[in-house]
Amino acid sequence: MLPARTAPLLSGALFAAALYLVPVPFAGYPYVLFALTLTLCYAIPAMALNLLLGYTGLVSLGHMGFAGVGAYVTAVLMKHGIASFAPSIAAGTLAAGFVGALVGVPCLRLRSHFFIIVTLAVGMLLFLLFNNLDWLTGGAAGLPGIPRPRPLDLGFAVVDPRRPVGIYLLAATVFVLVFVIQYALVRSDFGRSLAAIRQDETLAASRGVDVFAHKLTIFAISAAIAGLGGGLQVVFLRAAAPQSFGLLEDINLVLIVIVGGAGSLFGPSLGALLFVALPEALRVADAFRMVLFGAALVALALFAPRGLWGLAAAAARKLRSDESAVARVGHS
Amino acid sequence: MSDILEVDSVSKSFGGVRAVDGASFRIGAPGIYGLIGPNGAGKTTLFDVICGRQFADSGSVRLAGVRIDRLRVHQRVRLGLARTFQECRVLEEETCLDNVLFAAQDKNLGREMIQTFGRSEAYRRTAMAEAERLLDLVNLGNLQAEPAGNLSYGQRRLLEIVSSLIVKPRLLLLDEPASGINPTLLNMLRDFLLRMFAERQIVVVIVEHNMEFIMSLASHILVMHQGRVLEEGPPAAVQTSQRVIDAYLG
Amino acid sequence: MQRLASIDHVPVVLGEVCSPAAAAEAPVASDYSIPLILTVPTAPDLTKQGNSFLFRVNADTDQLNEALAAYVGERHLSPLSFIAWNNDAGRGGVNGMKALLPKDIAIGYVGYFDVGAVDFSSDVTNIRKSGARAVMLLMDEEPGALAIRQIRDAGLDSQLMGTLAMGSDRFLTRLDAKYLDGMVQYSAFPPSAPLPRIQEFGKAYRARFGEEAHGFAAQSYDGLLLAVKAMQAAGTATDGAAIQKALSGISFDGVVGHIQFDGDNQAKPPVYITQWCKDGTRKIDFPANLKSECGAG
Amino acid sequence: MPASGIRFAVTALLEQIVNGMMMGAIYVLVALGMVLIFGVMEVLNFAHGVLFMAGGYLCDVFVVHATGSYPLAVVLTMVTLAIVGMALERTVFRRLRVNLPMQIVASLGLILIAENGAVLLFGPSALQLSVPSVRSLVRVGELSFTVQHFIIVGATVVSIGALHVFLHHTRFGTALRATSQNAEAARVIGIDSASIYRITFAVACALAGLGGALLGPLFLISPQMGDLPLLKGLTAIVLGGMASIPGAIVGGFAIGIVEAVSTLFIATEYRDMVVFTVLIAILLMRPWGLFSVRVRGDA
Repeated sequence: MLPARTAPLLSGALFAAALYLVPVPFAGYPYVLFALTLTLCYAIPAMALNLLLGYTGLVSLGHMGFAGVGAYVTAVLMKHGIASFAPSIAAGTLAAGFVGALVGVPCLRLRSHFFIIVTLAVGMLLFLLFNNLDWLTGGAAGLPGIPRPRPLDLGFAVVDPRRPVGIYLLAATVFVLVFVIQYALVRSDFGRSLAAIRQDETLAASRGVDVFAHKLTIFAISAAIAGLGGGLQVVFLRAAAPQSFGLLEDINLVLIVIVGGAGSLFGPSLGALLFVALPEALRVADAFRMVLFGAALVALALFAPRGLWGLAAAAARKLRSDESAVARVGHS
Repeated sequence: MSDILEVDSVSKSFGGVRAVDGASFRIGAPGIYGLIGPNGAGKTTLFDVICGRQFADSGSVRLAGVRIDRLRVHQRVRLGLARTFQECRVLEEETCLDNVLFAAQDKNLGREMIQTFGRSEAYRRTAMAEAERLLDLVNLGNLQAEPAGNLSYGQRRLLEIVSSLIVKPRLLLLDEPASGINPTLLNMLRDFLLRMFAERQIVVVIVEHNMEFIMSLASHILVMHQGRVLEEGPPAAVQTSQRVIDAYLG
Repeated sequence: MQRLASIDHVPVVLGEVCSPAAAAEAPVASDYSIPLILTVPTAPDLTKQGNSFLFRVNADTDQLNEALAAYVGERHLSPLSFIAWNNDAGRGGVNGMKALLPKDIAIGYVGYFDVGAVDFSSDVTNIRKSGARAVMLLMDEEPGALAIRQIRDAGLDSQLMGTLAMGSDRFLTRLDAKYLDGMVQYSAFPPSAPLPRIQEFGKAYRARFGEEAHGFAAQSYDGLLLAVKAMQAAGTATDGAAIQKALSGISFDGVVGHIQFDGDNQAKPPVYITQWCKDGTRKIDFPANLKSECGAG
Repeated sequence: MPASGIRFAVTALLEQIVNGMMMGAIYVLVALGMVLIFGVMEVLNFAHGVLFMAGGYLCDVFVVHATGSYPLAVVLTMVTLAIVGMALERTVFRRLRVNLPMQIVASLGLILIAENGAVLLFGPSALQLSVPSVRSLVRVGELSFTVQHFIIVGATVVSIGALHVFLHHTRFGTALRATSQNAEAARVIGIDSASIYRITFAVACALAGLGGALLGPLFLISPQMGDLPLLKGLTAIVLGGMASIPGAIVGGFAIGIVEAVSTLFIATEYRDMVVFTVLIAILLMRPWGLFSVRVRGDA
């Protein structure tokens, strides 16, 4: 077996390579690329929320609000030609992170139930700002006419984000970057402190973890990454609308993370694929299908708290343990 | 050299109940100290005030001369204070080894972030040897890779004590370590504590009801009654003190 | 829209209902050079993005408001208050109306509410406080009926002014006539107006759907015929660019009136004002040549 | 401010206080249900909004198709929802008592089922239920309100009284309060916590149903009618201190009145922002809510 450290790196590299090869077979199907790019855009805030929900035990029900901050900062900067794509989305990410820290300072001292409800309130507040500040965000009508980034000449190829393949590759690159950040944060001393906070906050403090500082840091990082996802989504859809950062999207994001598998690296991406690509392909999610979907959620909450990825991982573990059991029998 | 631990007229009340009422004592020399007293004497509240789980209404607590009664828990820990919990807390999902290594990890946020991208595993390698040695001492060596959640209650308590010792604290506070432990493990715990004390020469304060265990272990006993320190001295003297007997027999 | 354009390869798309979605779909239409004909959304700036593949048959809020602004001016209904949707249709309508009003008309209280809101009590209180002589309701039937009922239940008797949807018989099913007495609204299609093209479509619509025809249906019907005529004129059912050229030059007499696109591909269909009578029928108030008694609006 | 200006301001203030009391009463009915469930079972029921909505639809069905009498329909609605509540508790929430994230997922699942179920059964557009008490008006000087406004406030005050009597003067109520303070201790002295949880859910859902049945006729009965009351109810119980019933009552009325009166000073579309800003401001000062005592161990 490969030494423990390189196994995840190898599977990560394979996953990234697969992502980049996707346009080859689907170049001719812009609609499939559209659905996959949208999935990538949703996977980024999902990974951001996973850092909180899955790894630190913080349930934030207003997280798409931060994606909205990143989205609108990016959109306003690019639409009025103040800055090109890279500086705009960087500003959007930092702005979202700053708002995250601003919200975190007062709210992270609250007990868990209060914290959840306050994040819901913060999400509503941010949505109401997007929906009502007409002069800045275009209000309920949204902000149309956001330009796509200029083509990038990589020497061996030109990536033109104005074409479906180009914007897909841009989204894939940002996705891989965020995936690496998620991996680095989680598989580190910092990640171990977060896991300790999730399992037993009092114990973590008595081991010397400054619980508040750690929570604030991961909350700000998570908000920033959500902002990055929001900025990417707005540039991809070429328009920003408050509805994509409202309560329904907040709930959708929580479901993507929990159903996909909170507390795992690939869970959020699987969840995004299920929640975004699938309905997009099925197009109209009519009422009857949503009822079945709701029932599936209740069942999942009762019987598979670790989410689908948790189920898959458990099944894999069981498989391995069966194999090893068989192997041992063979030797004894 | 100033006292290692100095508690100066600490008071704490919940609503009308004065749990701790002007308790004071000083610990200058390394040793194993017992903190005993009848139920409701304020032992646990005083213990929580020293550890930081509760803030005192008045009075002060100093660790090696530094005032700690207003600091948050993690700040006191970084000054060399370590504690275990009456309800015995371990990271159930982590393996025993990871429990101990996590305790040894440098929790400074800045250095953690640097390690996130530096990926250096230096501290884990250096702490590994000591962690495995301590685990062997309490017969948990073979359970290194076992998640702490699968351990028995007694084993968890030993794991908790090992985890709090790995960071080489100056002051170790044990909250009723003997409760719920069968005699054989109790002896192993006593020997382990005596051995650790011999190696490290630190101050260990044990809040305990199990008289036989505490009297055989502690070199100095503090008796609390109605929120105040009633009597202190070597075990023999304290056992014969009339005031202590009256306090217990009421 | 992405799906229609890239997978189904449709030649023409008959428009979106709400403006933000239309705004998002317009760039996709011009990317794939497929004409997008709008027949319902009223946000003025939709046709001002210089998108040659976006056409609009229905009048935008500015055109609709011109008639009502004249009505308010003649009767000096000042101060004038608004309750409007907090979206582009609502805000566009209010701003459009303000621009068209004579200078001596004061603007009283303006209240915006989010789509789906149902409690107008605070708007009613503020309107009463501002002493408004007239209240313009920029929303569709469902909130409109609620707002009117709450205004009249709270004892406010200001003149009410509504939008397209509040002029149809369907609106009567939500409110009994006593609430509607005296209310005026602009309309693109007064169903019982004595005009042959309106009567014909009205009869055919009632035969087919068993209820009274309304403006949205008429405009969409014209939009469809327009697309067909353009495709015939361009002699192609696949080449979007050719159809677009035919559409921009088209001149067509539809059910809602004469349709011809200006530089921004915006048509100028005729606009009417109808007024509810006590007995639940309507009469036409504008244009003057069609002024009628109750029962012919 | 001219004399007439002052008179206008006073009548406007009075009108908004009455409107505020009415909406506040609705928030209290929702908050009471949630604080009962949370106090006794440590379950945060995000699906309470759709139970409120179900109250509206059931009342419409009972009035239009069954009895034709509004008061009887309200009672039938409450009974039906009490049964639904017990079923929900048994199948879903009892197993999730400790697991907060899964409570949320289950609640969101129930929201999807209920809201889309309503669309399937009753169609997407809202229903309008006309009942006598909404048609008849009460004139108070220059102002006039529907009788329903006062029925809502009255019904809520009666419910609060009934709940108080039930909790403090009946054996069952005392057992319920004991369970909320310490479930294990209650179980040790022979209280059957399973039946306590069932009754708690039944009472909570009946209250939510009452809220829906009262507000439905005044405004509209639609699949989303429960969403805002849920958010405001959540805010009320947080203001009140999570497990404090008096806190939820005062919190609910306070939000209703503050929200209504605030529209005299700022634009109405910012009304909802007022409530959430007030919530966050208060939690900064008292992170454990207005009413609940500082719990031991809250260093």
